[in-house]
Amino acid sequence: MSIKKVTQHPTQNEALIFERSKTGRVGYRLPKLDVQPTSIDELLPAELRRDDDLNGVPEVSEVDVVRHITRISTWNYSIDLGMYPLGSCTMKYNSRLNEKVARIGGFAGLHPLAPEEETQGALELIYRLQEDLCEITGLPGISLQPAAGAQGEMTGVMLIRAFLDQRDGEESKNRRVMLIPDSAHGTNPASAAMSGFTVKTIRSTAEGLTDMQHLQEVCDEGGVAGLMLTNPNTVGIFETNIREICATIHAAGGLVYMDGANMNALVGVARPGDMGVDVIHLNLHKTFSTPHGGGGPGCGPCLCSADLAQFLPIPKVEKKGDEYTLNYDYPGSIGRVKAFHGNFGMMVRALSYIYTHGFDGLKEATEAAVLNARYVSHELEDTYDKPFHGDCMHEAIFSHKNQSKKGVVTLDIAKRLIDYGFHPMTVYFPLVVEGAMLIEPTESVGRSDLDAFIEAMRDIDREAQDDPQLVIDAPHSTRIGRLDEATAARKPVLRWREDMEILSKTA
Amino acid sequence: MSIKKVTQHPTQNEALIFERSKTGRVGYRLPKLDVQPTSIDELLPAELRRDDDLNGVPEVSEVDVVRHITRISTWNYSIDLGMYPLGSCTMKYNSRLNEKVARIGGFAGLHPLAPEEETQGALELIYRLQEDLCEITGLPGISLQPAAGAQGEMTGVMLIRAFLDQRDGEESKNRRVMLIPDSAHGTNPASAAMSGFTVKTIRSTAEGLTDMQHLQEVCDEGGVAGLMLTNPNTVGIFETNIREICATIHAAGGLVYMDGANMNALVGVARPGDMGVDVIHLNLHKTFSTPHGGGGPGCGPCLCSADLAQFLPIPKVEKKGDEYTLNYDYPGSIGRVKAFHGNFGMMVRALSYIYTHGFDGLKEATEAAVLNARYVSHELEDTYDKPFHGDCMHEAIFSHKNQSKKGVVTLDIAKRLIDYGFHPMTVYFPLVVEGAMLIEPTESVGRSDLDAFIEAMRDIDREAQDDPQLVIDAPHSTRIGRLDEATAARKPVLRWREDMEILSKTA
Amino acid sequence: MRYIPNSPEERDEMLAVVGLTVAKELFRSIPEDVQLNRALNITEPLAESEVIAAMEAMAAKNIAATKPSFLGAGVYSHFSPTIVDHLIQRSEFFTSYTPYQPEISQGTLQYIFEFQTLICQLTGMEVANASMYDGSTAMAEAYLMAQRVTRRDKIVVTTSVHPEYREVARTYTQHGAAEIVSIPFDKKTGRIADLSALDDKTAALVVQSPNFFGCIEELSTLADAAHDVGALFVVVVTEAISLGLLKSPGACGADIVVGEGQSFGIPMGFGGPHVGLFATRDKFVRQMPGRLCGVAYDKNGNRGFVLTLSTREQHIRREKATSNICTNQGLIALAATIYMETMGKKGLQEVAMQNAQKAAYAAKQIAAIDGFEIAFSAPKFNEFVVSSSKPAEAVLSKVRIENGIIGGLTLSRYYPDRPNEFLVCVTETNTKTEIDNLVSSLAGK
Amino acid sequence: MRYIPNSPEERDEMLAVVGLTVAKELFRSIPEDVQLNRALNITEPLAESEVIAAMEAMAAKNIAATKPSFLGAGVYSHFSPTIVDHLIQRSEFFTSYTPYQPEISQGTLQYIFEFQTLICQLTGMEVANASMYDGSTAMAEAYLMAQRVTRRDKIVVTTSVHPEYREVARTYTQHGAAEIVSIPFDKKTGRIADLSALDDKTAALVVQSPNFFGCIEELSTLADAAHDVGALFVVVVTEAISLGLLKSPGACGADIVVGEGQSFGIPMGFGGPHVGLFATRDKFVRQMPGRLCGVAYDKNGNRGFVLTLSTREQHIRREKATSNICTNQGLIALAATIYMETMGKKGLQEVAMQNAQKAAYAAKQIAAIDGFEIAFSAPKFNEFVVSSSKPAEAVLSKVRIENGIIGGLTLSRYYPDRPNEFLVCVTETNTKTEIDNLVSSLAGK
Ligand SMILES: Cc1ncc(COP(=O)(O)O)c(C=O)c1O
Ligand SMILES: Cc1ncc(COP(=O)(O)O)c(C=O)c1O
Repeated sequence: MSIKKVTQHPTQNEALIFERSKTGRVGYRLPKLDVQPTSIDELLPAELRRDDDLNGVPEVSEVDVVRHITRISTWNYSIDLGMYPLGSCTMKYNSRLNEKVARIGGFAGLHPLAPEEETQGALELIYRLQEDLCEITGLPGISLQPAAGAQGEMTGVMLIRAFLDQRDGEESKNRRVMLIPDSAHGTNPASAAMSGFTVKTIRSTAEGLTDMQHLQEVCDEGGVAGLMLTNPNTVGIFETNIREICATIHAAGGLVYMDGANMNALVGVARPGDMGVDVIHLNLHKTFSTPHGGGGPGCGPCLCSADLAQFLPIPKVEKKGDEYTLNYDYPGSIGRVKAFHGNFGMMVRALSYIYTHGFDGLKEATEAAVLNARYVSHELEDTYDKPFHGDCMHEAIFSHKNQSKKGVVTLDIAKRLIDYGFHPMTVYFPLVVEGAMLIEPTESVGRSDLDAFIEAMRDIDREAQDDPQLVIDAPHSTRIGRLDEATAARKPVLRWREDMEILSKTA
Repeated sequence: MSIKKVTQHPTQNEALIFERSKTGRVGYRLPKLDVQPTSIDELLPAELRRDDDLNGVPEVSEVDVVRHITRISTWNYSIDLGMYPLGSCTMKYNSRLNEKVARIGGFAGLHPLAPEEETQGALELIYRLQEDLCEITGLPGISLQPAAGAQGEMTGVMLIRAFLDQRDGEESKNRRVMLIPDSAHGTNPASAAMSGFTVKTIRSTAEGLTDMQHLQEVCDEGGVAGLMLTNPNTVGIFETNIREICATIHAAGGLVYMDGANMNALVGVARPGDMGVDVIHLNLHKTFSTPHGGGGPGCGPCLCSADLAQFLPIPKVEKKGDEYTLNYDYPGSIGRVKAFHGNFGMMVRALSYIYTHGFDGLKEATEAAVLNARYVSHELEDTYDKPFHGDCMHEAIFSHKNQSKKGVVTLDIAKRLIDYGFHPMTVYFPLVVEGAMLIEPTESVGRSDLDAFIEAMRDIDREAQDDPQLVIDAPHSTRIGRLDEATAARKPVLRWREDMEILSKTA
Repeated sequence: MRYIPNSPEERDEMLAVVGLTVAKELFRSIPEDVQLNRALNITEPLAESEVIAAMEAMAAKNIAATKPSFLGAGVYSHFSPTIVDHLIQRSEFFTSYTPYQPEISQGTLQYIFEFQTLICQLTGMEVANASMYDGSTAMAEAYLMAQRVTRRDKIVVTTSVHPEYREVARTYTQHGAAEIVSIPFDKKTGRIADLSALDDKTAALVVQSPNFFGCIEELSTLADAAHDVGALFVVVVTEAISLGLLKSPGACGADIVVGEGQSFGIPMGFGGPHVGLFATRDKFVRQMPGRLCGVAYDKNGNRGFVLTLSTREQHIRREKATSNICTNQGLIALAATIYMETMGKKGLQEVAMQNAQKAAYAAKQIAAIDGFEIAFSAPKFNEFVVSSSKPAEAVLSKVRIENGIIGGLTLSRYYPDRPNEFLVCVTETNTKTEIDNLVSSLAGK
Repeated sequence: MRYIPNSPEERDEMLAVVGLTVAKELFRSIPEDVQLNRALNITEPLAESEVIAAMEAMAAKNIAATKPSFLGAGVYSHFSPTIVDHLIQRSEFFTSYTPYQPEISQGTLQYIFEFQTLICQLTGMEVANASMYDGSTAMAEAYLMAQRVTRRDKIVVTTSVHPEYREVARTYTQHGAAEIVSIPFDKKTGRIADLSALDDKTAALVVQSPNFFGCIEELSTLADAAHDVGALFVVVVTEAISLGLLKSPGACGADIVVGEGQSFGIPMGFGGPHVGLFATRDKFVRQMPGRLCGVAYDKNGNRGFVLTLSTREQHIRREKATSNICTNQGLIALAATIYMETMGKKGLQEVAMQNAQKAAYAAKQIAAIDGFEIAFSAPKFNEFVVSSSKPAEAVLSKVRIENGIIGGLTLSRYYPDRPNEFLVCVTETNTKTEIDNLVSSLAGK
């Protein structure tokens, strides 16, 4: 059936709010001012006051806003609509229960600077979550302050720096090298750099593992402050030599930082603390299911060994008898990394997740997540090139090698998946695999949806072989086609202005 | 651009939950039973227990339910997506504030049979709403018990019956005729019949008004218990002769029932009580913005003159000093029409609506609603046949006369509107206009959306003239085409069964 | 007004387009003397925060909502999974109308179809409608339908059917031909005792099970008795959770099952909105009240759903319709659907079992207190009547005021001849601690 | 586990497909000796109702949340229209990822673009990013950016900038080349007094306005001073509502504006998640941290939005990126966007004015009490410091314990040399009654 297209569909053509604005519309009502007003000049001299009448700020009614936001929402894909197999992102179900409890008045309406004795419940919650995360990772020190994974990394790397500075004194300045595998996430080197380290890259083997020989060579070059290792690594494989890796780094005088973004493969099954890891960050917005929210917020707890705990950010939440307190008395602390107590709302959700699962549930989730990935890896291996043959953990990796001969590359496959009703996998990450497709189903997908995904991937391969242009031109079913990102970056338009083109270049 | 269709899109093909079910999936967890269990046979003899293991009831996880319901939700149009100009239905903005206050624990968690002294707030709310609605309609008696408009009608008609029975005693049985205009909503005659009346139909004039002469004639035939009149009537025109109409009926010994479904044209501007009306129902789910919810729930308060108040359903909510009480002591009452206190949650929302508007806001809303309809009526009169030339109030009526020559009828126009992103208007109602299109924009649409709607209607007319088949085959943009309703009614399949065809006849 | 998406200027422009200058002129077809020429005497418009404050102040006066409670009697406190209320708040559902345009209402239509199916499965019936206002009106409609089906007018109903349901049914039928005959229950067992009122004029035998006193009726026997005289057997269910454990009315021979679906995850909400259930046999479908959703196909053979068999309904049949119902309880039916689907087979079974177990435990504990006994001998589900040596009113007041527990419902509210009895309901939401507290309060400890 | 949409049987089947028999085998690449061979010592799985009960029990211990409060200091109590929280709960928003696939993320991208625009309009700047973690980290990033832009390393910051912000900035910069010089405020006016620290090594002058004491700085003068030495002028805004009334930092000459957007309808939430704002001049855009959303067109000329200029970011530039930030505060930016759009031009002006008016009223009343005075003479917005003749700690404790009011923040928490002072914040949510109660409590009445 060919569709008789209509161009003025309001939902498909919802403009920017600024373009909807009409002078004189209002969307709010405040209570009447109930105090004796002070004259405006007495309140504030004219030169301190705005004189632009908030030019450009929209004037719309409440209904306008509701329709505007609802309409544009329909242009998004979401976990609630289906499988969202972004590798490394752990797009699992965001429980409504967690959303509900995070909104309880006693949490949502609490000021962070209220007296400790009147915020005991919030401190207790933080404390309980700390305890549970320490047990889960096998590491005794913790700070929930970091707002996301990258900040957790920075915190962790700074702990290493503080430890080395204390241990080695002046000598420490000769240890400024942070080792990072070529497969690492970009935040790793960026965080290392923010903490004053230079980065040396460690190669991966053909099996997708850390190259032990290269690691040893680089360690032998000296100056090694530590290693930042993701485990399972970013190709989804567990670093079987993890104990040896840690031993090598420790022998070289460095410490081991583990990027815990992939903890969804391990919770309840193995603990970084038992592997010899010194520091780790978690992404509560991955493993512990707090919603990604279209980009954030997250929460990136940093956990560490007992030796490093004294350097954690202050204040620390501790329990003294029956009371929960904020302890600022850690003179060796690297300092605060975020105002107040971190992204507390995410902590409420994560604890609710842990309470709901218990140990059995957490382990079951890990098993289900790994099984789902293994299943995809197995079912697609005849169709797509699989760069590594080791057991994959929670994510499966493929490349476009079998399709690129026909001119169909990873990006095309990803876009064509959209037509099949799926969110694409992570593409072109990690960099070590050319045309990488990293598929992380998570535990929140059932077999029937997985099978549909597998079938779609096989169909796309068939299309790539038989009618490559169809795939290259995808997506065909979205409101908007592929966007010209190069021009967007060359001539950036980063805000609305009155003279902007509306809706389309030709309109 | 022609779309390369993909058939397995999960969101577009979401199956019935029964088809998704897999033995052993669970979506719930209850707390462990915390009391000493009684043996099952002691609890309940086997012959009283189910022995079908709830065969067929689905087994799914929470995630399955969330995805299932979210996916099918995307197949619905809604007020939040745009103009929903269903005539007679008053699809206005359903404020989120009202939703929020209706969910306050002290309302949502309250048992209706709890002691009066512990439910004072709920009774107060009912009382306050009663007072406001009486003031708005100019009628002093009220019951909020009816669950919807039709039940309000039945209640009102029964009040008339009770009044006549009391006034006329045995003679009352000679008054069993309820007069109803040919333009009336179907619930009017149905409700009259449920109260033991026979219906006589009153004709409308070419101006779309009650035919005064016919009314008089029928009254002269005798036996008239009353008249059920919608005002503004269902063609959207105010019955200018309302006082004369009431006088005629009163002179004939009958009472006047006003169907208040169209009160959105009158609130704050004119009051039925001031027009001579004896009884009225309101639809809180129209005029007072409680959500239609895909079919309900509603709330259909019945209001009446002082003479009729003694017959209202019991219990009545009254104020005695500072206390609110339930008064059952009305021996003449027609009785209860619904268990407990009616659809209380809708009352909370309606009062919140009134509080938010105040008098100024209510009047502003009425004016805006009427202006929007008048504007549509004016802007489309050159394109579509307008059967009546009087000022329209809150809704505009047209017929398909200008398009049907080309074979394009009202239903086609309605379906084609869907492609333009609008919900169709009410079609083929009222019956007095052939191919009626009844358009009620409500106050919740701004001029820009109205203009887009008007443009769409004009485009459709152009299409009807130039390419009628395009319109006849509409909609072209939905997941599913026009459905074969005749076969559906001839061979009704009203529930899922295991052997049902899945998703498509050919699948 | 923040809900109106037009500025005063835009409205002036639109007025000009239609040839007017001021808004008042819009109403010139309304005779001056019936126009309101003053402000309404209602509150000033309130800000959002003020509305919330006013509502919260009223809600706070409903102190019953904060107490442990053993009230049932047609409205039950059950836990509702969080997803229920979240999903029904998708505006695609709650801000849409009755699905008269199926192409853009398949979301609504599909859940109605699932609701109908689930109600059939649980009640053991063949066809269920898209909802009625509530259990009481569903029962009233069952009376009328039984009259239509049998062309008889005598309705035999037991006094152990919810008293408010019977009041509503009386209101609905008062101007028709129905003759309602009430039959008593057995004072010992709490069940129906005497069926001698059944005869060949009887349109329906109407019973509730579990009945108002919590007693489970012997439905199969009653069905036979009704069928023997050619009457329909109508079963009323006020506690839908019981369907997870009890033999279904359909399996016992019911011809019509009506009930209240509030137990399926719907807030008690001071009595509404709840959702009426109505199910029957295929052969009676054309006599049913209410909307029905059925399968339909488009011309490409795609399966969809439509409202169907609407020739029964008021908008087609007007005064000859099977009912006057139009707006029903759609969104509440959605909530109930999500509840049933989330609980699923296992959950519906387990929650029913927990209710029965907890009630049995409570009954045993209360029976062990001096001066209290359990009134009827029939098996029960989650409600039972307690007989006290003292007036129930006084007993419950004391428990409420001194111990902050709402211990149940005095039967005398509906049965003035039973002053010393009260109805206790125990659900999965009542913890053992709450039950034990009730017991010790009753024991005066 | 109810969140896992596979039954045990399905999982067994899948295991078989991949050639395994038990789940443990999935983990055979993990050496046995690092596998956990015991249960974790965490709570048993709880039912939904039990989780709610546990959370509510903890929340109930946060009694501060129930009291009238005059706390500000970077986190403000403002009313948030109901639609804000309802709309961000559409799962299309909260369950989606960073919009890396623009074709199915236009909803997210469009609101980011609107957010960026609104922040530009309010701050008076040319370009704003898609959000930072919070105000404190935004300020830290501004230090780093100023160093990059100017290739200088000295940061001059006043001690009237939020102390926690300065702590965070210190942490961020401790291992870089930055030299941070703190300059004092004038004890009389509360404003910056002495700019002698500015010199040709200075990368940035960093001030907060209204500053931590609520005093509004003379931004234009400060901008000139910074620019005179070739430094960037960085303005920190912790109370975003002030932008509705105060001359924008951009209009005063700021080069970078950072701040906290929590005031735009975000719950206080014990300090987070909130949303960091970051805006600057077009010419510096390639030195900015954080994500940026820009206009792009498809091949048919349809306008859409994409994340752009990502060569600044870690996923492309790795250790040379402008920041390590990846996950930001997207959903909170949406909430702030909805807030700003709902309030609109008029609402943002009115709410700002109400804050200023109420604070002025409160300050006047407090100043009239014996033993209390307002500490600084500079004009203020909605916060001010009160000097008491007694220790602030004791004064506030008394008010809190005896009158149930949280009267403000003791300055000694951050400024130990100011034991008798406290910071009072008054917003539109504080009613006159609350203010009057605070006043009479302070007066000891
Ligand atoms: C492996 C890895 N490390 C670190 C991060 C950074 O975490 P965040 O985005 O929370 O800052 C990510 C997130 O995408 C990741 O996948
Ligand atoms: C004119 C008119 N009267 C009565 C009704 C019946 O109201 P309800 O659907 O609430 O029963 C309607 C509703 O559609 C109507 O439009």
